[in-house]
Amino acid sequence: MINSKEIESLHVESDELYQVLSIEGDSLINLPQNMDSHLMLEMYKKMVSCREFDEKAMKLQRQGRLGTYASFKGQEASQVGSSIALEFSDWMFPTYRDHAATHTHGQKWSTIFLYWMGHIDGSICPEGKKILPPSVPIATQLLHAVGTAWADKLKGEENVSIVYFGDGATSEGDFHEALNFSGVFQTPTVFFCQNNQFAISVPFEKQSASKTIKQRAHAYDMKGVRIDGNDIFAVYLTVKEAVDRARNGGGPTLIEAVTTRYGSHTTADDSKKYRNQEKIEKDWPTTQDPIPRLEKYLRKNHLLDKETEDEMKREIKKEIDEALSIAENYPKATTKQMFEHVYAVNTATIKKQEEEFLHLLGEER
Amino acid sequence: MINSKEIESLHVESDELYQVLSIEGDSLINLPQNMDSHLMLEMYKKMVSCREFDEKAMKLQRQGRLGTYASFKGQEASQVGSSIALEFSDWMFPTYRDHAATHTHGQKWSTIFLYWMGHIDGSICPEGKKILPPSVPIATQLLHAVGTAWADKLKGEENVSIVYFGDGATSEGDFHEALNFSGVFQTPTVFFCQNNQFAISVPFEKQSASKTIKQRAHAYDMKGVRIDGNDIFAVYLTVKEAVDRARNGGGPTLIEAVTTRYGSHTTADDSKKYRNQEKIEKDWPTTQDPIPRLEKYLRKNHLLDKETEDEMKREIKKEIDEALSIAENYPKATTKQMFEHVYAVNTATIKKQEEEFLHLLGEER
Amino acid sequence: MTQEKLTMLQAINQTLDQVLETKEEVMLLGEDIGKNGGVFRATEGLFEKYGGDRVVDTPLAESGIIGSSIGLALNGKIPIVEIQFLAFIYPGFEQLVSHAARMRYRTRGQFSVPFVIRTPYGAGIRGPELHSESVESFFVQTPGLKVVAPSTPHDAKGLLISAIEDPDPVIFLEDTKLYRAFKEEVPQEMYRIPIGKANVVKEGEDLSIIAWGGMVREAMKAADKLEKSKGWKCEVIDLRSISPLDEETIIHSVKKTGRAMVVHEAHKTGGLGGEITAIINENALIYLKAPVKRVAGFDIPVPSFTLEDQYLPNALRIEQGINETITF
Amino acid sequence: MTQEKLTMLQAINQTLDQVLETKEEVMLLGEDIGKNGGVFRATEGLFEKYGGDRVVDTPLAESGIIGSSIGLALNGKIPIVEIQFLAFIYPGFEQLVSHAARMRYRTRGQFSVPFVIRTPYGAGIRGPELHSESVESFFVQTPGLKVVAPSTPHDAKGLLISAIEDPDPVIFLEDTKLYRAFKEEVPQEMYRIPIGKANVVKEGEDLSIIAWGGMVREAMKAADKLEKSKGWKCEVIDLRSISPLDEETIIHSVKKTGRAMVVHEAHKTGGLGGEITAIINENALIYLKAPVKRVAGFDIPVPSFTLEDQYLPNALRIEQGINETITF
Ligand SMILES: Cc1ncc(C[n+]2csc(CCOP(=O)(O)OP(=O)(O)O)c2C)c(N)n1
Ligand SMILES: Cc1ncc(C[n+]2csc(CCOP(=O)(O)OP(=O)(O)O)c2C)c(N)n1
Ligand SMILES: [Mg+2]
Ligand SMILES: [Mg+2]
Repeated sequence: MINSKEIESLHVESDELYQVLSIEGDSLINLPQNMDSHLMLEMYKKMVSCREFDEKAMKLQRQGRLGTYASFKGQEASQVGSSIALEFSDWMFPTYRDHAATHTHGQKWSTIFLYWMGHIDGSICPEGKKILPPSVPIATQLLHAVGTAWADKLKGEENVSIVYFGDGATSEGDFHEALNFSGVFQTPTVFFCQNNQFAISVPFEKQSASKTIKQRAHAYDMKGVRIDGNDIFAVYLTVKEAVDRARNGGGPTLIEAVTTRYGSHTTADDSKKYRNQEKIEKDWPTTQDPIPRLEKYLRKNHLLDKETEDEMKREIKKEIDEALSIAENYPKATTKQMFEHVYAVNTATIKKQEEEFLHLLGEER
Repeated sequence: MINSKEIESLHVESDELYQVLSIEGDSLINLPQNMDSHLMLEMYKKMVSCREFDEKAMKLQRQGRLGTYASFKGQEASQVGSSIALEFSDWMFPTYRDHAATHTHGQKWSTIFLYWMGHIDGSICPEGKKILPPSVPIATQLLHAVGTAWADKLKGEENVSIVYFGDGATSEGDFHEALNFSGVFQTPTVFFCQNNQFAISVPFEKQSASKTIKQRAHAYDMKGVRIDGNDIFAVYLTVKEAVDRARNGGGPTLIEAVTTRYGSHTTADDSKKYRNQEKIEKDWPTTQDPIPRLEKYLRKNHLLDKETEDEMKREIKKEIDEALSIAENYPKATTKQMFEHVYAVNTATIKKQEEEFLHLLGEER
Repeated sequence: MTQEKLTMLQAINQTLDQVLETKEEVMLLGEDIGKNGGVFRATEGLFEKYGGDRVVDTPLAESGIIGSSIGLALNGKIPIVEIQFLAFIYPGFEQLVSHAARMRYRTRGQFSVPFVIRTPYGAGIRGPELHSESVESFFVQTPGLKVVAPSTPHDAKGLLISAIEDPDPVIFLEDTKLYRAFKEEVPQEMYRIPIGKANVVKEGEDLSIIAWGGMVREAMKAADKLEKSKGWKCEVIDLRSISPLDEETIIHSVKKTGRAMVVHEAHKTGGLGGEITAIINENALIYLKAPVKRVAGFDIPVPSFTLEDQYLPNALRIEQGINETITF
Repeated sequence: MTQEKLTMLQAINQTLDQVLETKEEVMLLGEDIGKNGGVFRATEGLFEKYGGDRVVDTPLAESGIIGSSIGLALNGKIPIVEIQFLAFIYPGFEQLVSHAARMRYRTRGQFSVPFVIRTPYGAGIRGPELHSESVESFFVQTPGLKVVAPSTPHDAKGLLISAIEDPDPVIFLEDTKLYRAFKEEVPQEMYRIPIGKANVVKEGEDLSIIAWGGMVREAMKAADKLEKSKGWKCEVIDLRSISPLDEETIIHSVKKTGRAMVVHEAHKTGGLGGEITAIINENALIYLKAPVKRVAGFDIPVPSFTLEDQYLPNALRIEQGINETITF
């Protein structure tokens, strides 16, 4: 357990961002025991791996080897830092932009590639894991995370449900209903909002008259925290605290992790149309990129040397190349498969449609 | 304009109820100029009239002369006090329980009778007024009041839109979306919540973990006020202030008027099943009934004598009897009318269905 | 077999009691279903018996109810949701259509949402606005959902048990005008009526009448009357399930009678009458001696209750339809 | 008449520009329609030209958008709403079905909601999950709404102007695969194509094919091919409006050809094919030489995009249907 007293005193009652790791790579607090070098290196490795995946995916998309893709570049600290605080059997409800979180929690890169290749197997998670497919309809997944957490509470199981969503999602009615239900039934849910300041083209100032998302927690007498989402220590410590509290019956938490969407909304979007993308690309590397920030810390504290890093990067590249190769060599989805799993046992009507269509295709060949 | 400084200091930053008129009928502040004896007597008359209507309606329902009916008994101060603060051309969006408000704003008792008699003409308001039919789907009407107010703002017209809703309504997604939209577009909307502490059988403690509804305003950086909804002075002054502010471009307000639903949810409901109805009926007359409270004030200040009151009550009885007679003698809705107004010009399909059915009924006779 | 005469409401109440008793995963959720026992009293006494963790009064938010029930179902619970009236399902429409119905498909069977949504529907009890809708076709058009609509207390029990045991989401439609309309022998035991199988409630050779829910009674009234007055023998099919539809029973019957009529409360245009007509057309066109007749709600909003009897298909309109079809 | 070759997107953009210019009550509302010009660029340049009070980037909340637009419409504005993709209309479903569609009826004509909801629909552009739905039948089943689905740039302009001028709420469905599929001459002037009238795009005697939106092109492909290969002449009817349906044109055509086929992307069961089949059955049964054929989306969720071409009705399936029907 973290010394939560110390953390709370830093961030709870203010609208300022809770920060632990400065841009220069210095820790602003005495780090708790559980944040050891092993964990920090793991954080680093995951972030680098996610960045590598993301950049690869962007490239593949340009080559026409993936469909539309939603980059999470810039949000690695938020996603890795939060998911690394989870236990194996915790539930995770991601959006289309949360692959750094799902991967850290156990989703395979090859499956994530399949997802963006438009393959029907792209939403399956490894056996035994509870990672749901990316939720496309905005904010709907918040309620699912209330339900799974509620069931765990009723069953006396100690799992936590974490749900990811964006700043835009906070405008939907489901955001409100989810937080309200969670408050009423005191479910062990962690509401993790990545405020990357844009919902496609709409800046947060246009989403709401309120200046923060954190302040919404008060409407449900829930704990709300606002943190620097580019600071993986702040993210980890905050989420760990929330997860521990939830697991111990202390109820839900709303976390607002303020971060930056480095690129366009998706590859189908062009952020130059609505924001000063040049300025972002110029400032971001030195002020917001979460990876060099942690790297500086690790170097200053002699936890990372050139050799380890090179080796790490080689490994990562290999892993992602292999994942891509698995995905690209994955059997094409068949027409037959298209008809599967509508129901546990498909209806006669579906079976008939399947048969007729397969027959027609057979004739065609 | 009210001296809003004084009022604000009393109620804005606290979760306590803003009260002006004590249970004993004494004013706790120096009443502003515009609250003259004329207005107070009007308030009294309206409340008495509304009570008379409500009790009559309950009786008629028992006799089978009305369908299911939703009593507003106990909420007269909230409804009359708020609507009396409006201008003629302000928009009003009521629920099924807000007839004291709609009547005060100009709706005819005879039409309200027709509504509960299940007549298709029961939702029409007097020419030139902007009183919408009671909204049945909970919380949906909040957004309409955002839209009408927004249009007025865009057109440079000085109307305000007031919307009525209950404590239960605050759990719906539409509550959230409406307050958020109103905050973003700074619409001249007054969100008037009658927290009568129950949504059918569900007490507010089960609706939300939050202790007040007022505190939700902060989530939208909106002004929120919590008032004694049985105190017609507090209601009037608060709403007047909100309405004036809205009209002058100061944006929306969320008002939580804490009051009591004296009876069951509707005549189809039996509140004894889920709350201590006996206790409510015992305590309410002396502690919560808004009418004797104002009556005491008027008497103490020699604004009401027995004679005026008797005359007033006779008039009211007569008015309501006449309204009932109008409603009961109102022409029955015809089959032909049933087909009207689906579209501005009905489709060929509807016309055909109408013709065929009228033909069949003709044969039948 | 112990039998008892029960109304449909009592049969539903008994069923819920028995599944709460025998399946610990079952939870009831809804507005006012706790102490109040539901606005129609379908859950009467269950809160007292099973407590607030299993019979849950939720906040007033249908997306919240359906959405959190999806989560509960993902995690081993069997939520039985009561939506107070069918039209109030709309706030939860996205959760139902974009999630509950698709969870199994999008995860290739890895996750599923085995829950039941019970909701009163239909006109005829002098309800206020929006308390009388029959929008079942929305759910029938949605792959991944099943839709059931019993017409008797006995069927309600057997179908509700099947719905609860079904591994997929089921919408269970309860016609309000049947709730207390009549009593019938209902076995005390738990029994199942299969989802997807229609019930021929009256055999006949001259015309097949297809209906469900409260419209089955209207169809029977008209059929009985015309049998007496004109000697026409109508076959009356109670679909019981409207998704999946029992095409086999429908087609078999129409091939025999050569004439068909669909009766439903929902608005005619876009209602299920069209679907059933098309099924007949596709499979038994050459047997048809007359056009398939649709007797349905008009293409207008369900009007305020002084006019609802005019809106509702009734025996008179059905008789006329039979007459028209048989004498075509 | 000045003409210009435009894509459907350009035609819509031009129309919106012109109505903003000529009708001061018109407002556009939606997610990302401002600076960004909409995710498909239908509103490109309009924010810059007319400003943020008339081309409004709303918060991300569809009930909020539709609900507040109802209020705007009540109070003299003509909101033209863009819902980013059809499936994202669900959060606003209650506002649409329980309010927009019923306002005129419940107030006996005193209040009404003259607005237009534009939304992309349909599969075929490799979109992510839930970006490819065709759930038009939900709206057709709802009295009080009108539903329009153009198949060409020219029709899009004429129908959109009619929709905007219509005193009732209109759902304007834009097939994503047509947006940039081809260009066609579109008059610069404002012109109207009446809502509720179908367009016979190809005359023929052997079979009537009824379609709308992108399926009109598939139907034409198949019809042209079989005309060449087998000499069969199909009549192709582009419905343009799917609510109200132009029964007259459909019936007239089927009486002539004696055969009919409906092609739609929506799932077969509960889709409009059933309704249209029933209309034909009711009015032209004795003319039918073969069952009305439905070529439709399967009764499965629209699958991930590597399979969407398999899901979509295409010329091959239509040809087979024509063959089956003509040789019945
Ligand atoms: C209900 C719904 N409405 C609209 C959309 C279209 N849409 C997809 S992503 C998006 C913006 C989401 O913004 P945010 O919640 O901030 O998440 P981010 O993309 O920034 O991670 C929108 C409007 C959708 N997917 N679902
Ligand atoms: C969307 C929707 N869900 C459920 C209902 C059924 N219903 C009618 S009134 C009511 C309770 C409303 O409580 P509240 O908002 O506190 O208003 P009150 O009746 O106390 O005035 C419910 C659940 C409804 N009308 N609409
Ligand atoms: Mg964002
Ligand atoms: Mg209440």
